[in-house]
Amino acid sequence: MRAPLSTALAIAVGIIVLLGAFLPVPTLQPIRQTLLSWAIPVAATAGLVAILNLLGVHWRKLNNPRERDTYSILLLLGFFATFAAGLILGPSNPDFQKVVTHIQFPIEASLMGVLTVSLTYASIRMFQRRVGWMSILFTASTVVFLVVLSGFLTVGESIPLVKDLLAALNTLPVAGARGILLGIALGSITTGLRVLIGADRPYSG
Amino acid sequence: MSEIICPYCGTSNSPDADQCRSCHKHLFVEPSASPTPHTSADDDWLNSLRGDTHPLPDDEPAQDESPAGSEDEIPDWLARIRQRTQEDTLEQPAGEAAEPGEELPDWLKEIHITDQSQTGEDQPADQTLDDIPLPDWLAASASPSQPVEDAIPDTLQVAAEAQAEPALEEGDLPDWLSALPQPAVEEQPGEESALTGEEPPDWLKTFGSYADESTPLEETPAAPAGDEWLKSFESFGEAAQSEEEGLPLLLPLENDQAQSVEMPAAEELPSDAAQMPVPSSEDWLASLSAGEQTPAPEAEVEPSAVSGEDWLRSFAAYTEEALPQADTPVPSGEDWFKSFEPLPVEQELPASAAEEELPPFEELSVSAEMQAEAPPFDLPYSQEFPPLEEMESSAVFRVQADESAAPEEEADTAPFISDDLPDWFADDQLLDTLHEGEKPAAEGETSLEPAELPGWLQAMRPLEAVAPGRAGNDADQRVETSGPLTGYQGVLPGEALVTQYSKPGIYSGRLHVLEKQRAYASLLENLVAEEKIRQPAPAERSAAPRLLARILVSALIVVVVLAFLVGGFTAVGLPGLYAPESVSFFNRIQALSTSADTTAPLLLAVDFEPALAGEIRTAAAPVLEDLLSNNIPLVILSTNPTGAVLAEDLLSTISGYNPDTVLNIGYLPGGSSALAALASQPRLAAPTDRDGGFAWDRPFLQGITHLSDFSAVLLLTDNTENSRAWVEQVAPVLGETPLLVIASNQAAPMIQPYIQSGQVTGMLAGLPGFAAYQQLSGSPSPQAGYWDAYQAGLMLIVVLILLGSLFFIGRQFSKPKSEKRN
Amino acid sequence: MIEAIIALALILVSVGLIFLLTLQRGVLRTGLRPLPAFDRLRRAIGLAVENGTRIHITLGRAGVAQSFSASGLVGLTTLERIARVSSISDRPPLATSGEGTLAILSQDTLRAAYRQINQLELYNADRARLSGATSFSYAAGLLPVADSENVSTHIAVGNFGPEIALLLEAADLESSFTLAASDSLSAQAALYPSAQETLIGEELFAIPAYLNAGAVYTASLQVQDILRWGVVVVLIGGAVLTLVGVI
Amino acid sequence: MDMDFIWTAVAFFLTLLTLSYLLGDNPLFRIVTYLFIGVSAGYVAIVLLNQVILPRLVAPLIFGSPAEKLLTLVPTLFSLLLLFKLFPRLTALGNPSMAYLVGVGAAVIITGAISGTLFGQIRGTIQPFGLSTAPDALQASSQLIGSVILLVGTVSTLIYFQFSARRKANQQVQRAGMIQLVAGAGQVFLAITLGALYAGVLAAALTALIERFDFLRTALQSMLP
Repeated sequence: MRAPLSTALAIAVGIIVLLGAFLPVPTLQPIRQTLLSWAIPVAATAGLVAILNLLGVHWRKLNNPRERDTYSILLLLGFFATFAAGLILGPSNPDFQKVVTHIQFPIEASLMGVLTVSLTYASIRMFQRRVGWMSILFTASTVVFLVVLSGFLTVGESIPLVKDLLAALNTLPVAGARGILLGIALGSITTGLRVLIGADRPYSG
Repeated sequence: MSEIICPYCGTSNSPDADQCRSCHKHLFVEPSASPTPHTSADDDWLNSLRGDTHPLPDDEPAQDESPAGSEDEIPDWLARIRQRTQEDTLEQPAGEAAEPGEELPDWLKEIHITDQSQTGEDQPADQTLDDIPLPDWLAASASPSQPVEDAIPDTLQVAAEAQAEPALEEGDLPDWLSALPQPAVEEQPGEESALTGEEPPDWLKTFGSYADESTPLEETPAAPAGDEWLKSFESFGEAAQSEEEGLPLLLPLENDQAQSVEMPAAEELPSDAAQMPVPSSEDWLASLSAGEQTPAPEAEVEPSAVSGEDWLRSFAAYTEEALPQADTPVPSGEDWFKSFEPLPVEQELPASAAEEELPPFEELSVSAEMQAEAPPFDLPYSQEFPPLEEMESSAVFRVQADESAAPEEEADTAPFISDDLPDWFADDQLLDTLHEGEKPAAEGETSLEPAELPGWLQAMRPLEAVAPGRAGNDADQRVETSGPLTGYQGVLPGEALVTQYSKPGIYSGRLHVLEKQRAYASLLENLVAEEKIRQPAPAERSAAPRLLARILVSALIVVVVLAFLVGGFTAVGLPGLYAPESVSFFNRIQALSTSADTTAPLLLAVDFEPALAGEIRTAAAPVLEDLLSNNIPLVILSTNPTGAVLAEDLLSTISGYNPDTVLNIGYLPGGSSALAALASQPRLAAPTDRDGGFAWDRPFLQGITHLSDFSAVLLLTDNTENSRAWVEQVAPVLGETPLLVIASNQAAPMIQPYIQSGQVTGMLAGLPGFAAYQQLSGSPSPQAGYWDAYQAGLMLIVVLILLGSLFFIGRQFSKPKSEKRN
Repeated sequence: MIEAIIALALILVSVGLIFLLTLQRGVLRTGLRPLPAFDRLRRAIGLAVENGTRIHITLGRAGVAQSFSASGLVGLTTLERIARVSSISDRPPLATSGEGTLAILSQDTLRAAYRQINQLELYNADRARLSGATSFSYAAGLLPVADSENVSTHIAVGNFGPEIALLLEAADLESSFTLAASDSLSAQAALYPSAQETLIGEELFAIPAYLNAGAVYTASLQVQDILRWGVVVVLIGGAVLTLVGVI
Repeated sequence: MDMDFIWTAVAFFLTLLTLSYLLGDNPLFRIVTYLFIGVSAGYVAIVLLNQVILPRLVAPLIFGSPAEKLLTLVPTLFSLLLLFKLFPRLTALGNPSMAYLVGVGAAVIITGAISGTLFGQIRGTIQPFGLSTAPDALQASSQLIGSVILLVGTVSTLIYFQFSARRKANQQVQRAGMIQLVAGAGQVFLAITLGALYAGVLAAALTALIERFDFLRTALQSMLP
């Protein structure tokens, strides 16, 4: 078997944390807590390692004569500038926080705004790809709920039965969402169990 | 023959190609390939041979040979040949040539020994300890009168020895493949030396018989031809019913060179024909249609070498009948020539042969006959279905094996039919030839009565004493159940087996092109064609129109939004109806802000990305204002790195913000495991504030040990997963503490189920929720323009989606079905 | 307390069933219902290998230690499967992710896949990379992949937000094949019209089984079905009992 | 003021350049994209260092009590092992750390799915059937109708996903007719749900767009004299 040590570790840790959540054994609780709290800095280190990896990739892209990606220099510059500023000023420094409020926020919010067009256009073109009654139903539902969200129906209480209509309308997606949630929960359970029985070993590189 | 499969690398080549385009080896040696070397090499080689040759010693010399022998010594003529062949075969990769030398299957070594001794008879007797098998072999050839029956027991014994070998060989398949050219090497010199070496006419006759048995090797096409042959058979109609009728048809095709090439081939014909005439006829048909030619000089070689009157007589007598087969020896000539290529490497061989255990010298020397049978007999067994080229070479020995060891075949074949047959075997020509080999035989036996033997064939009778007849009888007894070898035997006598093994490259190429490969090729073509047909589907939608349409949509949305945002247009107005969750949210907040006990802090879980900060900040501002105005302590905690900053930025914009009543724990890494930890032990999970100081010593946190001690948990979230994580991990431990959510519109529908299930107490969703809260709290109307632009924008999107959808649906239905499918 | 017992029982039963159905494949004489999306995926993979173009798998932005990281794990299995299938391609697959642990795991997965087919030399750590550290920088980092890395097939399996639609739109402009599956519902909604093939909700967890990743995946899918019916029974039974006032 | 002006200008131009993607991909947008990835990575790295690594690993190891040091030793070891992931040859040394994370993650997945979603949703579906809470018959009946719709929707959606199916004689794998029927209903609910979610996403995106335009407007006003 690949990576026996790692597999044993994953299974052991997983079972302890799992049992700690359900078994009312007092000794298990603190162990579970400790294991959970240990995971956090380790995950953070993994994040740092991955970021270093990202930088490495773009550094190589920059120096790759065959498919040189000159934009990568901007990425590297952006990173090192931010990182240096963070080291010098500290993360809670108001000036450093401008990185979030005046660089990330504008860009991300704008990307989200761009998504308006992307999604609108995608739903228009959907029928170019596939025409099925589910697509038609999907579009109809989209349109209806856009109208609901726009608040046209809720303007004043003048329109009769609107309240009941809205209540019914709001129930429908809940039903489907619940079904999907339950299904995803079932899938998550089996997926998690596959890890706990050592069938899935993504860590066995 | 649309293509020729390279026997070395399996690449398909155009029919007119003489070299494989991938491995650059000769598909078959044509005069065009390298004419001069052929002629010169042949002649010189022959001269040298003649020069070197002395009357071949009978059994005696063979037995007298002394053990002390230097394997490295090479006959000078052989050396000369090497030089030439090296020059001739430059394209032969050195590495490839070297390979065989390194590790050769035993049988190969034996053959080589044979070759050594055969070709080097002039050398001092003391030279060849390892050559023992050969002199015996020659002796055997020298005493044809020796009844085969005598040989059988010995052959039995040797066969028994041979049993071990397949297992031993199975490992070295690659070596076999690399050693392919070798066998050819061994065979021809063997013959030559025999030819040149022995004068006595009786011997010559028997040699003739050997020649016969060896020449059929070149006729492999016959058996493998299976189906093809059947076709040709039917196509010929009556012509194919008997040789006589068949041959005239074939006559026009023969070429003089081929005709003159090898009478042995002609002589052998009867015995061959007796067993399976039609295949053999078909074989040369096939080879003829390939339009292959033999270098004339090479063709002359053997007849001249074999200087026997009856030879010539038979030649004179049977030229006509021989024609059909006449061309088949040609390849043998080629093989023979080709076979010299690897020689240079083989000087080690005797050495390696010496290392391996040979039968004790006495045993060998005692019975020349046995040994005569032995090496040949070994070969077929010691190799587990070697590649065709290989078999071709070993076939000369195989013949005898089949003759004498016929009874053992059943038992002996068993080991060969192992599951771990080499890959090349599994799907390669050989397997096919094995199976196909049966058909012609079956056909042949039924269609041709022994009585129908043509006159010239009768003349060959004596030969039958040595060979095929008996094998044929054995064949009758055998059942075609125990695997490939039986496939041969049940169908054909020795010759049949023998004929499996020659001219693989050209032949297999044709056979497969005609049958399977063409089918596969066409299949593949269809597949590829299908792909090709479908390719255009995406291709036909070029990006340009899509870009234009997208830009158009963008322009429309931007214009409308700006018009309502900046232009001051007003839409319908604010909602008068509120979602129940918004109402319960409002009620909870009111309850909190008006409650007497304001010491219990509120946990503000900030979990939104900057992307949706705009929406959430807008919705959360009035709520936070209400909370702060009542001095409710806030503990800010974020499950994403930017949340804390955004929250602080948001709070700083709100009037009544007092940093003393706000603790910003900051980023809580670890996702839902962190939330799980937080749910059970907040102090352990989030010990410090975002400046690194200890968080829980604040006065308003004194009484807080669990999340349920908070007055409420207010979650600002923009995505369904984090809200799920919060609800799943945190809600269970909250008890009476309400979980309130301010969510982006995109997350709201997914939080609905949790509201229904009571895990979430109340929610404000996006701008509508914000508007509702504003209305409920009776505070001033939302930011001017936002709500109008929002409503207008949504309406525009609705219209666009409806129009676009209708357009494309209409186009889909107007399309013909075929297009739809693509 | 009762819930804890039920939960433990559920877990034990599920584990037992997974083992049973993995070892005794014939127990349930059922097959998997056809999902057209997988036919198209297989064809796309085949085409990519044939044309020597790249297959891009993006695994989302949910860290493995998160409760909604199941989709990420499924994505990793998919990656391993596809890495094996397309190992003969001129261009090995490319894996991107939006979270550190996932990025490292994708590297491990690729490495494991190549090691198992004895082609470790094909492994290149740059082919399994973090494309961005936050949700939107992750999505933004995917945009260049769509048009600069000679990708013909994009497979988005994991947890992401609607921002993934940006990648799909860019891929659509390149006329690449896109298959998307996510456990995030808002993402699913955004993907449904954007991707050429969308796996809705639970279908995400069926990917390994439909890609013949192994018996255990088929088994766990069957267990999923068994649990599903259990849930259905509990729902209906509970509803009836509540209605008549027993509960 | 001056700094604020500069920052506002930066935000303004970044917004403008990003919105240029409305007209399709272009170099300006590329510039912003790469810059954005770099900056956000830098920020995340700083946050991870300052708010996770330092307080949870370094600080306890240096200033912590022996017990704390002992407790911190394990995650420190795991973290150090992870660093080997940076070196292709030694990458396998980091596997135990990843295994640890995956193990914890698996447990958290199962816990969340069972106690959070499974139980929560089942309870949420069943509870409305308790009509005793309804004030009057009319309320009760409407509540019952709503609950039944919810139940049907949930169940049919669940069944829609059913993967196992019987093999027909013609080797076709197909679900039983009844299940097909229910699955059809489930598909209807699915389509409605996805449509609702899609509308929500569109609304959120539109709100963001509006907010950006509003920002552009205010920024322009503040920057222009």
